[in-house]
Amino acid sequence: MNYLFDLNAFLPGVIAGVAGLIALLIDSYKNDHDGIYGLTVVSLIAALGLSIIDMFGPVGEAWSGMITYGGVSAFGNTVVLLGALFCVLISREYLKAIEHEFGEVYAMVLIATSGMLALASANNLIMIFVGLETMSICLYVLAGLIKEHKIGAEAALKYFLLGAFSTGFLLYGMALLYGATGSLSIPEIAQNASSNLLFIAGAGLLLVGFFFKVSAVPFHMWTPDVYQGTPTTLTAYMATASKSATFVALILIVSKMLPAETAEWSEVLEVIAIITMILGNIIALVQDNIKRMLAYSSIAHAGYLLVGLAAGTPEGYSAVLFYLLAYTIMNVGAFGIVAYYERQQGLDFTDVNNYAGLGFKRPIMGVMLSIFLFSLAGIPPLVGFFGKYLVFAAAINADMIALAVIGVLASAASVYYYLRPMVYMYFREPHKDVPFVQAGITFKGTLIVLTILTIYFGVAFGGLHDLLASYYSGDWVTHLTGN
Amino acid sequence: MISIDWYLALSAILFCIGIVGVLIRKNAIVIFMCVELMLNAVNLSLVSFSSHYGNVDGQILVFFSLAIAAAEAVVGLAIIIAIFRNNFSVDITQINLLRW
Amino acid sequence: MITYSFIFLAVLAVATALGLVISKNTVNSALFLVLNMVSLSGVYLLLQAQFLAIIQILVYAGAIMVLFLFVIMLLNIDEEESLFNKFRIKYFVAFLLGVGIFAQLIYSIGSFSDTLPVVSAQMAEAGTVEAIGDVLYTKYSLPFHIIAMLLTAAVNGALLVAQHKTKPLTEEND
Amino acid sequence: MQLLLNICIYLPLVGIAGILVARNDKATKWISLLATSATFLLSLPLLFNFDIAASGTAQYLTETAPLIGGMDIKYLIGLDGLSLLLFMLTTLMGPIVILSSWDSIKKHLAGYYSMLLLLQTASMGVFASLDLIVFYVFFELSLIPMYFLIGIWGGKNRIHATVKFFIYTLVGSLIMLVGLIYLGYDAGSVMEGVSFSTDWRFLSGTEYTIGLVEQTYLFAAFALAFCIKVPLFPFHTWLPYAHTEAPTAGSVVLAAIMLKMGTYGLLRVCLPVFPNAFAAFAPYMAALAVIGIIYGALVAMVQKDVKKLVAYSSVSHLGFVVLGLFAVNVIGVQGALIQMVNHGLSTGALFLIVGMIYDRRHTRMIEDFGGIAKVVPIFAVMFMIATLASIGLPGLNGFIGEFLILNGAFNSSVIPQNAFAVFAALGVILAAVYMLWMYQRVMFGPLKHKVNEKLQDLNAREIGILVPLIIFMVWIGIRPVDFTRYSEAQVNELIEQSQQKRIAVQQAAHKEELPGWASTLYDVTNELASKSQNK
Repeated sequence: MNYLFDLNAFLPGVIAGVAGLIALLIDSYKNDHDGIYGLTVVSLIAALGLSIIDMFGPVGEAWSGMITYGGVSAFGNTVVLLGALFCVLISREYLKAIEHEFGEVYAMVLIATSGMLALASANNLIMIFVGLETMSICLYVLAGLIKEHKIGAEAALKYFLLGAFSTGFLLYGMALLYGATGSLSIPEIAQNASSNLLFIAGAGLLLVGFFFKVSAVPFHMWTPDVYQGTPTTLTAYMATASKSATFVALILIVSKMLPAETAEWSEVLEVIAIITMILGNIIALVQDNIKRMLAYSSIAHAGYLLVGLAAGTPEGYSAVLFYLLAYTIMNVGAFGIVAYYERQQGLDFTDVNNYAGLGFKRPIMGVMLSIFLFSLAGIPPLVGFFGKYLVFAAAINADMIALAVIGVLASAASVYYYLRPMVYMYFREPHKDVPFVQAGITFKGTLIVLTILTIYFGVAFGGLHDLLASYYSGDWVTHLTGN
Repeated sequence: MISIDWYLALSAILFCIGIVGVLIRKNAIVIFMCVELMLNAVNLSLVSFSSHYGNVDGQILVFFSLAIAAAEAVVGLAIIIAIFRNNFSVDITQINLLRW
Repeated sequence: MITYSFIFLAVLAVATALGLVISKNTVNSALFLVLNMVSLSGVYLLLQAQFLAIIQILVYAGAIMVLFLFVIMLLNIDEEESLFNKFRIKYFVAFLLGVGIFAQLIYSIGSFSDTLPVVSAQMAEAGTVEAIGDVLYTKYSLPFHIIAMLLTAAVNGALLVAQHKTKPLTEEND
Repeated sequence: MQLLLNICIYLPLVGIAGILVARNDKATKWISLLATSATFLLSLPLLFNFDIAASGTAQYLTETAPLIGGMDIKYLIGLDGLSLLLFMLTTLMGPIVILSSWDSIKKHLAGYYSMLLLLQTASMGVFASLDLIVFYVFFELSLIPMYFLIGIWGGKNRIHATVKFFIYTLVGSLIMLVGLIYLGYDAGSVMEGVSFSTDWRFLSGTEYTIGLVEQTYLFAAFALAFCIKVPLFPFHTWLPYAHTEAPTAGSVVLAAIMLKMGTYGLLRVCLPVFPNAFAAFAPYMAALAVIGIIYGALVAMVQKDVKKLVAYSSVSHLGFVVLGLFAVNVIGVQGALIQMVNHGLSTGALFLIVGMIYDRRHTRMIEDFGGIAKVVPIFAVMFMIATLASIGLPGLNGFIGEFLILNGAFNSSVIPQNAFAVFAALGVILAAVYMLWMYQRVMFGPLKHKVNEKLQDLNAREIGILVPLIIFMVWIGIRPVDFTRYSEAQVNELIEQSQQKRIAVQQAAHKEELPGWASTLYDVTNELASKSQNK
């Protein structure tokens, strides 16, 4: 075992974790928020830079087969770190405004990020379990940050109870897989996989656990409540980084560990994808609270992501990866602007009625929110469109035309609720004169960068797509469809 | 000699009792304890598989699951205390501010 | 001998689990859970997993459950007026889910039985503290480190959530 | 020249950047006028340099390498006989719509003009793109500015109108997207070296054919999107709302350019790529078109609001275009092409005129006017010419288009009944009835309302807007060949190719292998194939 090599292979995660511990240490001796914030940003940028470099580097296993580095894992790490970095950048001002800026928050974000990185690089069920729980436990804390308000405490409790409940299923799934194959390492499980019931039940329970975490219907009940009760910028973190990490792990599991010979996994995913898309989009139609609306929209997006997974082709997997990046960029942006408006008015400002006339009052913010929402709705030439395009193209090429048609129709329905905030912002007169605070330079700058990325990847998607596709070329064998 | 199936069956029974408990009880602490029961049941499965194969990996997972259960308990009980401060109750049927 | 011990422990475990679910008094529930864990620890011993049997008692029964009891006492919620959820439909769903999952699990596990002995010969060494420690610090060192970090974070996070008052904010605003 | 085409398409975006930098209402107007006029002037060389002899092939091509590895999706733009005139129409309408809103828009000017400019770019992109994915991107992009134009600067029911417009068209085009992806993979399976292709030149060529059953599904997916956009009869319900609520410039762009995207799409994609399905569905589509013609005319007749009347007349006129396309012969398609331009000019002019009178009186009800011809003589003349052009009076542009279309429909081998053409001709008469009746009620008779006595006649700006349109109306009416020659070779080739493809697919298909419903389709196209072979 070569420690230097191992350390290097998981360096982004190590940086994030160590920075998190140092942040805790600083916080317990000195209430130095500037220092902690600076440390967080610097360490996330360093980790991000490293994982971007890894994306182009070699692929392999490290830490005695615990994790893989390079390729899909490196891309997953990049997406997670992008989400984390942008959320931290917009969090400071917002948390200060709602008077909940604690040093621990940054430490929690860093440690959760480290868990996510472990999850996205996992090559062993133990790493999946440990990474997932590190992430979840830190997120429970963040969900309960506004514990003085009923809404915050309730969000934390719901998230916690359902999360712990789903952990039970996940762990039982792992136990049964272990029983069926005698190993916890993903490649070894794939080798020893058989279609006996123990294996199928284990894989099924594992998938249920994952469906809980990515909030796929019918395991989505916690999502809207938790998203609403969590401070908005941290909701963005929860919705993007944690979902990306979980989905990358899900891709690793589905693509590497579940051979098509054992059961019709593709059909299971297809069914879940269909009900997730339909239900997520339909319930979102009636939401008046913009955070709940975004929560249901994130459920629907989980459905689109599952479409790519259900396609089960290399194309589908790379499409899901691209979609994760797209989703992260536009969702952090949308939540960021919701946070901006909320910051002005207080916590109950997330009702869509309050957005009346704001588009012209704060023109730049209004335009940016429109761009993010159009992108979420999948209107070209924004990044969301190409994410959806790739996912549905993968499904069509895998002969799942019905799935693609349902997905497309569901996303047509989604346009209605994405248009609603814009209808209020631009087409209605403002209720009352509300004084507006100027947003800080970091906050504004972050959102502008996100807007530019939304447009940039919508137009110049080719290089990234080719890189992602290259992860699945060569001797890559896909198990899911058995071809 | 009892076969390994019996250990697994015991584990399955405990797991299902845990599930039913989570679904029907309304005291958040009891629900949480039922979750712990579920985790314990899983641990039993893991240990019996581990013994069956003579392979230590399963026990390692149990070890991690214990550590995580401890971390979860700390955070979970803190959350329960926070909700009690707000509601003066840990009855989840009274926690209904947030609805779809 | 092993058979009788197993039957005794299994009956005890199931009975305490049921007790946990249907007991009206929260403290009793917690104590039932403690007893359940102790009986599982006995089962671990039957399976030659000595190390786990010990930390099951130390960590679970000794630490986690004490924390539970502490919180129950602190919040003074030992008695519940009505025990269960009012929603009848939920009972039905719970019952169906429970039976369904149970049947599925038993069915899956039933197919597993084979000629191997319950406890393989290697287990005599594999279950010791030494054997576990050996892999824990080599093969599994990465998750072990992460777990250590997580425990630190969890303690701090719990403080953050359970603190009664918010901490004073930094004064400087921009 | 390729560069010039790209500059034309993206110059309005530069204008938007200028507006954002200037942050000044007056500068905003001038910048947008400058941007659109420059676009128009720069597009003129494209017209003059167009090689008419070679109009069958796309010119001024810009072709990049595939954007995605292994997939033939590329930025491919150029102009050919089918798109040249519509592209020119778009650039011409640019400065006109900017000028038409010069005084009437008073709030949020920067946003308004940015949206108009964005719309300009999107429309030019739709007509110039030869890769279907790029086409789709521009097609969808055009929705966003129109959504805001109607929603922010529209009338009372604007929110309902704009959301309805957006969702209707989006649902159609999303279904088209599924078809498009399927088509791309199907083409990729034939093409060498790539797994996916949406290059129009390949798709429309004779070496690529699609089986009968797939053609039917794909045609349905594409035609639905385009028919909603046109809008063909049962899908037209969004149009009157959108037209009535939109600001003048919005209505003009909607009528003159955006509706053309639908008919253009039918011509560009459906005809050459799915020739069998196109021919097989032709009678049904023609029937819908004729129903649309009559229905639009009848509903227009009872309208009290001039703008709504013009909106319904659009439904009627676009029925003609669709009828011409589904005649699937050179005359019909040529007529449809020229009629697209005509409708853009005359209906655009009518919406401008309605906007001008609305600016003065803030009402568009017919009953609020009457006898104003004496008060505003120049206005009356302009209005008269536009009305007559819209009716299809010989000597003006409308006549040429309708004549060619009806001629094509009579001689069509795919539309069996001449009744279609007869009923369509009835639509021409009805058009004369409702338009002239409206004109008479607005302009002639006693001056009923005192307010109208003080109406201002058109000012120089307004005359300047209308005169170019009127010049073109007359020019097309007198010398249509100056315009139709641009597309002649291309249309000939297109019809020829699609016929060849139709026969090839027909011969390759085996009736026994088709599902039940498709075997009737087989019979129909078989009959058509033998007919066209005999000719």
